[in-house]
Amino acid sequence: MKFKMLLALILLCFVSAVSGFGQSAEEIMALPDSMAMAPPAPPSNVRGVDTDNDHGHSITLTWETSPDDGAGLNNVIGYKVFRAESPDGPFIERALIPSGGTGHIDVGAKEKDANDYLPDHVGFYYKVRAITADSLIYAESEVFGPVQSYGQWFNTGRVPVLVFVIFFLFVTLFFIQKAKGGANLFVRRLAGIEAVDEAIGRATEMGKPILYVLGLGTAADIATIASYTILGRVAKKVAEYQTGLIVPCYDPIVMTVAQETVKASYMDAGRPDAYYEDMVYFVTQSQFAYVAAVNGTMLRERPATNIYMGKFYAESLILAETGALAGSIQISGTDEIAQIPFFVVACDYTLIGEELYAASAYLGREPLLLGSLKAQDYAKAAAIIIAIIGFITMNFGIEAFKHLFYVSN
Amino acid sequence: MKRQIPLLLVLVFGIFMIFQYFVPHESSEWIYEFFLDWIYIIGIFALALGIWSLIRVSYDKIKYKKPNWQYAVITLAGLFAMILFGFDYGRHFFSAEGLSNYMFRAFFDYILIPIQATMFSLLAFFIASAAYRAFRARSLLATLLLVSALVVMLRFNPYFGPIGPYLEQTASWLLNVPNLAAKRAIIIGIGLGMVATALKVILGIERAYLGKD
Amino acid sequence: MNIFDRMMSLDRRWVFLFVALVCVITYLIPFSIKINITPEVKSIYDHVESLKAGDYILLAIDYDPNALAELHPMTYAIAEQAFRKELKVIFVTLSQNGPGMADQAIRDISDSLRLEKTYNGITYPARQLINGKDYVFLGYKPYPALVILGMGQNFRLPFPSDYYGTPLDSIPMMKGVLNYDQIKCVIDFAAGNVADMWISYGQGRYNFPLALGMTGVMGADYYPYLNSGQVFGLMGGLLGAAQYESLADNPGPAIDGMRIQLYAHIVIILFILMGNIGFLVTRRKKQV
Amino acid sequence: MQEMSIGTFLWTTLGAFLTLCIFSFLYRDNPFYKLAEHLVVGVSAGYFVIILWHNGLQPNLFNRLNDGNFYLLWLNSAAPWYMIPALLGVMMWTRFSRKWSWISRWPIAMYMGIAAGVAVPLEMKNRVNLQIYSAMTDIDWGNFFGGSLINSASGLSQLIIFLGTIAALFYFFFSKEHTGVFKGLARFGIWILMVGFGASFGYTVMGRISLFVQRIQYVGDWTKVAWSGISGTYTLVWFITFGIFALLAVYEFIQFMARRKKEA
Repeated sequence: MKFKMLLALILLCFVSAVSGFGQSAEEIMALPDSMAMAPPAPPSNVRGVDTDNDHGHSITLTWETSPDDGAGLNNVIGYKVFRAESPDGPFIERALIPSGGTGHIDVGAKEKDANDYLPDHVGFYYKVRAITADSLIYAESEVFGPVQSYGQWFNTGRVPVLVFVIFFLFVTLFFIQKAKGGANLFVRRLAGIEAVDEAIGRATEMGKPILYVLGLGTAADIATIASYTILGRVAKKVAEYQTGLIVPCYDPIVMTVAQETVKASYMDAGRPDAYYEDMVYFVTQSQFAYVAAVNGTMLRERPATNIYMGKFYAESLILAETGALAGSIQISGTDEIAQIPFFVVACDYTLIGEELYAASAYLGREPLLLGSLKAQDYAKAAAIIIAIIGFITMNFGIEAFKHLFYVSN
Repeated sequence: MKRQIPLLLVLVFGIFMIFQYFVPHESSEWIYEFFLDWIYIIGIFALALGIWSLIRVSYDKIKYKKPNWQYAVITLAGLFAMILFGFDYGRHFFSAEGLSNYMFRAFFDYILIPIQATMFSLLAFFIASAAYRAFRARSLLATLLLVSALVVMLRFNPYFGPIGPYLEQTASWLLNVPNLAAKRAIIIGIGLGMVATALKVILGIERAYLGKD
Repeated sequence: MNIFDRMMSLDRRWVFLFVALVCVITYLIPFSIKINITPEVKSIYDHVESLKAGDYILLAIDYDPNALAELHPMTYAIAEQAFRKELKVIFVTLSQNGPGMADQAIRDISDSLRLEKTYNGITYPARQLINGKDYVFLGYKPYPALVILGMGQNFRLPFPSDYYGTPLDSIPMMKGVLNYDQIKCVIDFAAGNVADMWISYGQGRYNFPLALGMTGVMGADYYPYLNSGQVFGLMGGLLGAAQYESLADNPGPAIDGMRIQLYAHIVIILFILMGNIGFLVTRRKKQV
Repeated sequence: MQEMSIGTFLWTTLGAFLTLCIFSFLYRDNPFYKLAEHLVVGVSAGYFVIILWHNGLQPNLFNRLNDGNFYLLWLNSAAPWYMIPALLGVMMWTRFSRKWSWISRWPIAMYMGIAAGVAVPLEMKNRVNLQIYSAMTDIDWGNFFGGSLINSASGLSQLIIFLGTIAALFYFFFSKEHTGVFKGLARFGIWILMVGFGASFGYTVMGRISLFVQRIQYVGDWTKVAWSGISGTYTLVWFITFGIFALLAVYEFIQFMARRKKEA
């Protein structure tokens, strides 16, 4: 509706502009030659097909520009696309393309009651009009049609993604099988992760609690899922050493899951009696109110160690600096790239990016988790090899290899 | 029963959603949107658990006169006041008119906004103290970090005379070249780590979140 | 504890205090600072400066309140300079919330012109801006690409009348002004992809001198157009705006903002240097 | 200066006061910070309850199950299948009971399954496929040195981006000890990472400073209004506010002296 009104408005403006010229002969005299113009040649070869790899309700149009677009009379400023349900009309305007354009994807709504609903499996007719600055002077192409839209059951544009996912799944399963078979999978040491153990020991010596912050992610964020596993390991050690644990939460589901995780760890450590639910508590779902509360906790409880794992945004530095002020050892890990520099600067140890995802396998040393870590490494090797081959072929002028990895949408 | 059914649910829903991504058809989209709505609605129901936790922790503080218990009263007062205003003192439970309640808006504008904006602005100080504390030329790596940050911070400083423009160019080079390379490598690594973790969840290898018993 | 140890382990509250003091003081006491001028900003200033009284320029206010802090100072500085030089200015906006921005700018600048002021040593008399004689504001139309193309044919096609409803034909300063051919340069203040359209449909098709003022984040992406000569000047963010204010000798909010930033940065850098001097000296002592 | 009603002025006074309360945290933890902190936690939690009720549950659930008469007669409604998520939501509440709390794992498991399933192809595409694709650059050999070493668009810079990306990826290998050639590559990788982090840190400083400047403005504007009214309407309010801060200063000074004595 709005769209139509806008069009009407523009049309009105154009018409009134032209009629306005009648008032003053001088103005018309002053007009450049191109204004008293001949109509341009029409665009040609209009074609339409169903748009590929989509949910339907869309038709892709192509045409060849008018010879007077950018050459010849040089008076075409754009193209209007019209659609009708029969070759004789009535045609409704669907789009306005600036000059030089040779195509348009006519996307309609999929809801029946929407204004621009474009039904599937219905034949449509299209024509394209070359417009000039003067709305009365234009040229229309021949009508093309009928053409129908429909939805696809497989998005071929996403094949590279599917190949990557299947390759990755295969490698993961392979290494998990290998790990189950008892193969010894080597993994180098990571300072940030080994610090977790030290930090828990230190907390025990000092008789102070450990503060574990899961970040601002929801339970659906993969970084938060990785963080649960680390929390599980930390909680188990904490239960063994009988140190305190404080877990303030930002998201209620994350709180629920964290409670389950910590409780399970205390049971694993054989100390279910030491677990109480309010170790893991909800604060509020507002970023800086949450930060205010965690900051206060840091300065009042003076935890020996602060662990930040998960998704963090602007608050990363506020938390880490307050923690440093409170004299705590700080270990952090996030996949939020913009925040990694702040953690690197302000914390004692930082797990950079994917090290966060590797940490759970490290801490547990469970063969299954180590197996998937191996898979991650092999996928990385594959990525490096592909990038290098692609880079070399590109610089020898071969674009085909790179195009194999093109994801269309 | 207590663990098998959840693991099965994770597997089924996970596999389904992976394949859903490759099916553009309308019906697949419909299911996708419906599921996202589920997640959203489950999340809202869970907020009750969160609020209950907040109330219980505050109430315990008051009851057992733990340190700073007086402040827990303020938390509870703020919580209940806001809920009361938001329902327009009970007059508008099922219409959004409560959102335009005078007190609700005033609390939002003059309590929430100033405090949150101020918390955010503490970063101006913390970024300074973090830089002072941590940017020391302890090792080669620390020096690289320090020098790169200094150059970028000096990029618009007018007191360097003729080398000023070079400083600015170097800063933009640092931002556009090494910074881009670092980010790209981290993004690829994180991507693989995320996919690996998600697959572990779907395959039931990573199950810490389900608890025990 | 000697002085170097002290330099290394200062209580961070001193850092906080100094940052706060410097910010508050530089905020409260206005003084001008020297700003490094880059050639891409200077060329805009020089271009405007080289025009004669009565020449026409077109200012496109293509931003909304989100980008106001960065782009308003540019608009103010350039429009003030243009009006002081008695150029005739055509304002247009291709951003939906642009009319409010342009309207505010025009009102503020007319107020400022009522005073006699001295810029770069030249004293300009007070003057009263007259709508239709000194400037015209065309208003807003959707479809920026088509509006830009249409204005290349004739301003009257997309804008038969100006923002206030006066037909363009009855506006004195628009007499004989048909399209970009009569305009000495176009300066686009953009916070979105409208800049691309000015480059490809405007400059690309009608070949007029085009300069851009953009937000800091976008600025970097447009340097290739500068190298290729498609735009003759480029201002990015608060820094670009401050450069222009400094060139025009008309300190305003951009220089104010830069002043605070600059001194806060200097304080932080001094603290970093102090920490490092302390660190290096104490380490050397230990080694001895 | 715009005119302010006395009501707005009082509210703004509260806002300015709370702003200063939060800033007092920079000195140290104190009753004023605690006040603001606990207040904002409660108010924001309440705010989310209301927002999620009115803007979440209402449109996404209640209105869909509403058949026009009464909210519970959902069978005639437009989307009766929305009872499923409602039921799952209620299952979350079994956590209030010790005995039945295991039921809450079902909705959680679905939640995680959906989240993980969505993430696998999406993250693969956005972070892996697209990034590898754009890493395969065609180097601008004609402009290799680009006039200067610090030209971001030169071929050399493009080459450094590519090599830097590869080297930084090498740094992240977990299953190989950093030795030999590998050590060299990983070493170059961590240099790139550190230079990148430094640049990114330095770049952010500017934006953070302006956040503080905005707060100065907020308090500054309030002070101007208060000052202009000092001889008029707002005298009392102004003096009360001033008095509070004077008392705070005195209190802090006494505390400070007391601590000094103790330490001595």
